[in-house]
Amino acid sequence: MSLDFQQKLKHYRISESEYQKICELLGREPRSVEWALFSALWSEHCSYKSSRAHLKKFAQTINPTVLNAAGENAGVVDLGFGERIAFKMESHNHPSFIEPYQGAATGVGGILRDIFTMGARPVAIADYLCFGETEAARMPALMDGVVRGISGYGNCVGVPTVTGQTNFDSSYNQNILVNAMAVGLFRPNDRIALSSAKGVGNLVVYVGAKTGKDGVHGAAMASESFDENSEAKKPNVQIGDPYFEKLLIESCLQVIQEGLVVSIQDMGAAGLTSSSFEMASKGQVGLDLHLDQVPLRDSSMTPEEILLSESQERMLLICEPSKLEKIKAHFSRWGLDASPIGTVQSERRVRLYWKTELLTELDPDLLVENAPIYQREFKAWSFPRKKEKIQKVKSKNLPNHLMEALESSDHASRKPIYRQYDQRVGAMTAQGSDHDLAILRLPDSGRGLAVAVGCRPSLMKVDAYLGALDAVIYPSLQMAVKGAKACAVTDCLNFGNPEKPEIMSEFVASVEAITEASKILHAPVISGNVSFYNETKGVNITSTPATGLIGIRQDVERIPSDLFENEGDSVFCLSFQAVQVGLSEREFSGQLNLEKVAGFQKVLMSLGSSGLLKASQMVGFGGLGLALAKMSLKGVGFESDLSWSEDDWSEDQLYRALLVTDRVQDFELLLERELQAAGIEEDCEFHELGLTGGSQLKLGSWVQISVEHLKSQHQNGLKNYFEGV
Amino acid sequence: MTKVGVLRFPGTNCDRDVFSWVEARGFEAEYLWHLDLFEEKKYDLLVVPGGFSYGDYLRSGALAALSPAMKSLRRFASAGGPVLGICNGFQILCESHLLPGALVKNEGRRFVDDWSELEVVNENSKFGAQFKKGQHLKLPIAHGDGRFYAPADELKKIYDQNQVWLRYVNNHNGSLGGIAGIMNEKKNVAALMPHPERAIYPWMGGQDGWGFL
Amino acid sequence: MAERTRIGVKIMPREVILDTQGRAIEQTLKLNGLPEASCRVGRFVELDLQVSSEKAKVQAEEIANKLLCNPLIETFEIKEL
Amino acid sequence: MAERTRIGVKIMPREVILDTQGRAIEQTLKLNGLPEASCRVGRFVELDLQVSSEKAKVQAEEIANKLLCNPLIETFEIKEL
Ligand SMILES: Nc1ncnc2c1ncn2[C@@H]1O[C@H](COP(=O)(O)OP(=O)(O)O)[C@@H](O)[C@H]1O
Ligand SMILES: [Mg+2]
Repeated sequence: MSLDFQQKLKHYRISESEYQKICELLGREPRSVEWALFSALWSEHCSYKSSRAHLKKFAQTINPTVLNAAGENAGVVDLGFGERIAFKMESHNHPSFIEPYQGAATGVGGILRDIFTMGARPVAIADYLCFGETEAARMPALMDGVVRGISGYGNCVGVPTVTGQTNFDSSYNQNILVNAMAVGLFRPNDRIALSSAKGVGNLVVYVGAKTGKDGVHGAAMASESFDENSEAKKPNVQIGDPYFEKLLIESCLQVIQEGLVVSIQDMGAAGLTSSSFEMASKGQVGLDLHLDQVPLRDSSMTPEEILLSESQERMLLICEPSKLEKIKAHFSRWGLDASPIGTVQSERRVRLYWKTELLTELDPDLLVENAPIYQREFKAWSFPRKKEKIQKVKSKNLPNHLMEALESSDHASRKPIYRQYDQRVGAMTAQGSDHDLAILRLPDSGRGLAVAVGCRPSLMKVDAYLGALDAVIYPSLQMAVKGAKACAVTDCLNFGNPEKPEIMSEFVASVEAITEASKILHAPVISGNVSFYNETKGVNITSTPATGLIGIRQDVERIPSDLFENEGDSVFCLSFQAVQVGLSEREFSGQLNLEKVAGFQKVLMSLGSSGLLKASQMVGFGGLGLALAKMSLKGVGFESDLSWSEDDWSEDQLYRALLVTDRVQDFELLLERELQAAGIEEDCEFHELGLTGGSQLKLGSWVQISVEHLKSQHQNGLKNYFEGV
Repeated sequence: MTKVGVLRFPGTNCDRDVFSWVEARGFEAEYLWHLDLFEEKKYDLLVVPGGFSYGDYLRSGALAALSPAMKSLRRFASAGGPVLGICNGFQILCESHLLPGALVKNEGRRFVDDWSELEVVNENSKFGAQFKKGQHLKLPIAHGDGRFYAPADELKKIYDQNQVWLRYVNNHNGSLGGIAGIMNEKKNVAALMPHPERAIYPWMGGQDGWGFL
Repeated sequence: MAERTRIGVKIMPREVILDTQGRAIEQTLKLNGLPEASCRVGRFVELDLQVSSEKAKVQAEEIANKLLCNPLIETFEIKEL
Repeated sequence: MAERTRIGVKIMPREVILDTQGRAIEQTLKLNGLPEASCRVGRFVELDLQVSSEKAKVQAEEIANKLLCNPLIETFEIKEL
């Protein structure tokens, strides 16, 4: 084969075997823009070619509350009372590493479009971030840029960022993770819009920002590992305009809710190419598209560039010709143009025209349905796999351990981050990021909508299967202690190079684990996203299957606090004994019995909604002592005279809840009854730890630290990183 | 029934929240679109809500200040009609010269979202009339350009004429005198950076905002 | 042929106003061995007007006065590019 | 006497990059019957450096590269004032 040819394959990131397959499908060699079309739609990013075979497992979790999951931009879950939620999470890892501000901003913009394109009004954003060690090269600038990007976009577009998670680990030093979740609400009479093109003779209409050269080849780039040349890929940076997005949200929701559109799809990765071919393929129709009628920012653009541009804030919709004028009027009221660029055809072909020339004519299924599926090599999971310690804090002496932990990047206050996010626009926020659990008040039923993200990378390092179970279970328990029930799950599977069997094995294990956990909790996986090739110079990230959960609480009254509120309340610890992980000799043992975990969740849920709890918290890694320290941060201290060892206060267990009450008898009665009902009395341990009060944290003879001291330590850990130029 | 006009610019994002608040207070609410002049006599009160009008490009509020609806609002205000500006609305009213001074980037150069404690410096009979001088209130703030500035002579006038409405107890953004809200000379136009509409029910974390309308 | 003039409008914060961005840059410069440097950050707007040079300056002046510059806190300068 | 040089750094969005501010300003010009202009918005940084003109330009170049300008999306020009 000629050098030219090899270069062409490389340029379009098409493998030789894929090239063979293309020739077979077409019955000839690809020509002109077809190269670009296959490159984009067969990229990992668009085709899910390494993961599709496994993601089918999620379908097992689906139950009747899910309205339409398969193939749409996001799944929709029915919460009753006419209230339905669309939500999804997506990664923008590579763009954020190249240009953190714009990368993170356009990540938020993209995931919002997935939600409002369905007709749901976006009501919340959550961000799941993994940074490298704070001292790693470029890291402070990346952290700062990412947070400002999310803040800049989310705040302006008027959707509150209500929760998130921020991790720090050396495995992300050269490949940070920026995942954003958007949650959209359909109120009782709202319509759900779909994305399949329908109705021969209907118009294909382009709305939103003009097309520029931004992000050409972005989808293919996102499907590659990083190397030294990534710096050279700079011109791919896409610029987001949250102001334009806001105009799009309002105008799109208007035309959808007035029933003016047949279907609608955002232009995301691979821009016009993927939206048009996917709409045609799903609707089993053809499209005639006139590329010369696409509104351009730069008149020198070639058809190929127009097809691949990832300019932000653009949508494609299908409408009946008679509705066009009305649609145009709506958009123009918001200062936006709506331009017809094609028509729906009965013959299942997408024909791309440039002026009068027919550039290509393809069956959309060739690109969409016939994209390659790879069975990457993997091994069935057997565990336990690794023996890694979860904690990074080195000090053995308990007071030092606490102080060190509180200002460490793992535990220091995230307020310098979330203080930059508008958490209350929309006036639905009952609890935002300054709470353990975000809760919005649904305007029609008055119920609480809980939003949480999950996945603890430190646990993923110990065992990928367990870590992925935990990615669903832990947030569901965080909901439970506040009286909310997890209802549905989305995921964003961030992994390294799938061509490496170790990575693929962790991926497969994670998908299975998320499936199992979702089934047992009756919280279906309704949408998701895969980000492979998070590998830089041969180093893979810790596999990170981030999750997003929504849950329901019957009301937004008497939600247990996160912190000690009053003097003299009793503090209890309820621990689920099955698995122990972490510090000291115990390290990692046992398996999770999922039935019993589900029982544990039920018990916590009844306690959390009983009105008996003043405060509650799931104990994270770092031990009980640290969790109690965190609960004192409002100013009310705690005292325990248990004769526990230092290890007892600092060792880790997987699932433990701190429960605070001033009605001890009622509480104990309820607890006993619930444990029995769930059949897990034998699996839980229950301790009364002590009483709240005073201005100090006192743990036996080991610790006596003023709460003020704990507070300043906790507040300052990350502060400096978010004050730069 | 009291009729309240809620201005809407492209990029305004607290319009719906304010609208719900107005209705919850038992008033009639109506949106006023930035491109349209309106008949100001039809309204008893106008609110310019928060958000990022015109993306807050150039300077916060600068582009909105030039929109047609603001011409009608100006007529309404000069006839003594009560106008309340919130957050971006405050910026727009300053850029329109209906209020003195300007709002520039926060001292920390970051957007700040938090709860803030405020002190009532001078009472206002049109908005939150029940709040007494010296009273403390708790309201959410969420802004990037909230640092109040006015040249020395203008600032003196603002104080001399009792135009300072609210003050931050902890001046988080570097505003001159910690100013969080001001009024015009006639006291019929008033604006504040914090968001009363986000603190009107106990479940929101506080309800001090309820009485601002 | 249509005339075309490019005008640059430089808008700087007034001296009395604390220029937070400028100050932050100064601090960074200080950390990098330039303790004496001082810095102010403003805006630069390029206008492309389809009129003669003479008219363009008048128009740009109008745009700057009405929109680009807030005289309370900023000053501006106009220049043909 | 200490030397002193004033340098201006003009930072503009790259041509191919969407200038979101410029787009919004153009719309307002149109709506308000102001002269129609196409518009790009950048930043202008004035540096006051305590060195000779020659050295100042080198320093400013470095400051612009490292701190003021994001080369992915912006270009800059340096000029003595
Ligand atoms: N990136 C982020 N964006 C928004 N909120 C965040 C982010 N990271 C953390 N938070 C908020 O900070 C709170 C505390 O963070 P978390 O990691 O759960 O620490 P802790 O173990 O102390 O509870 C979370 O409940 C969340 O709401
Ligand atoms: Mg937490």
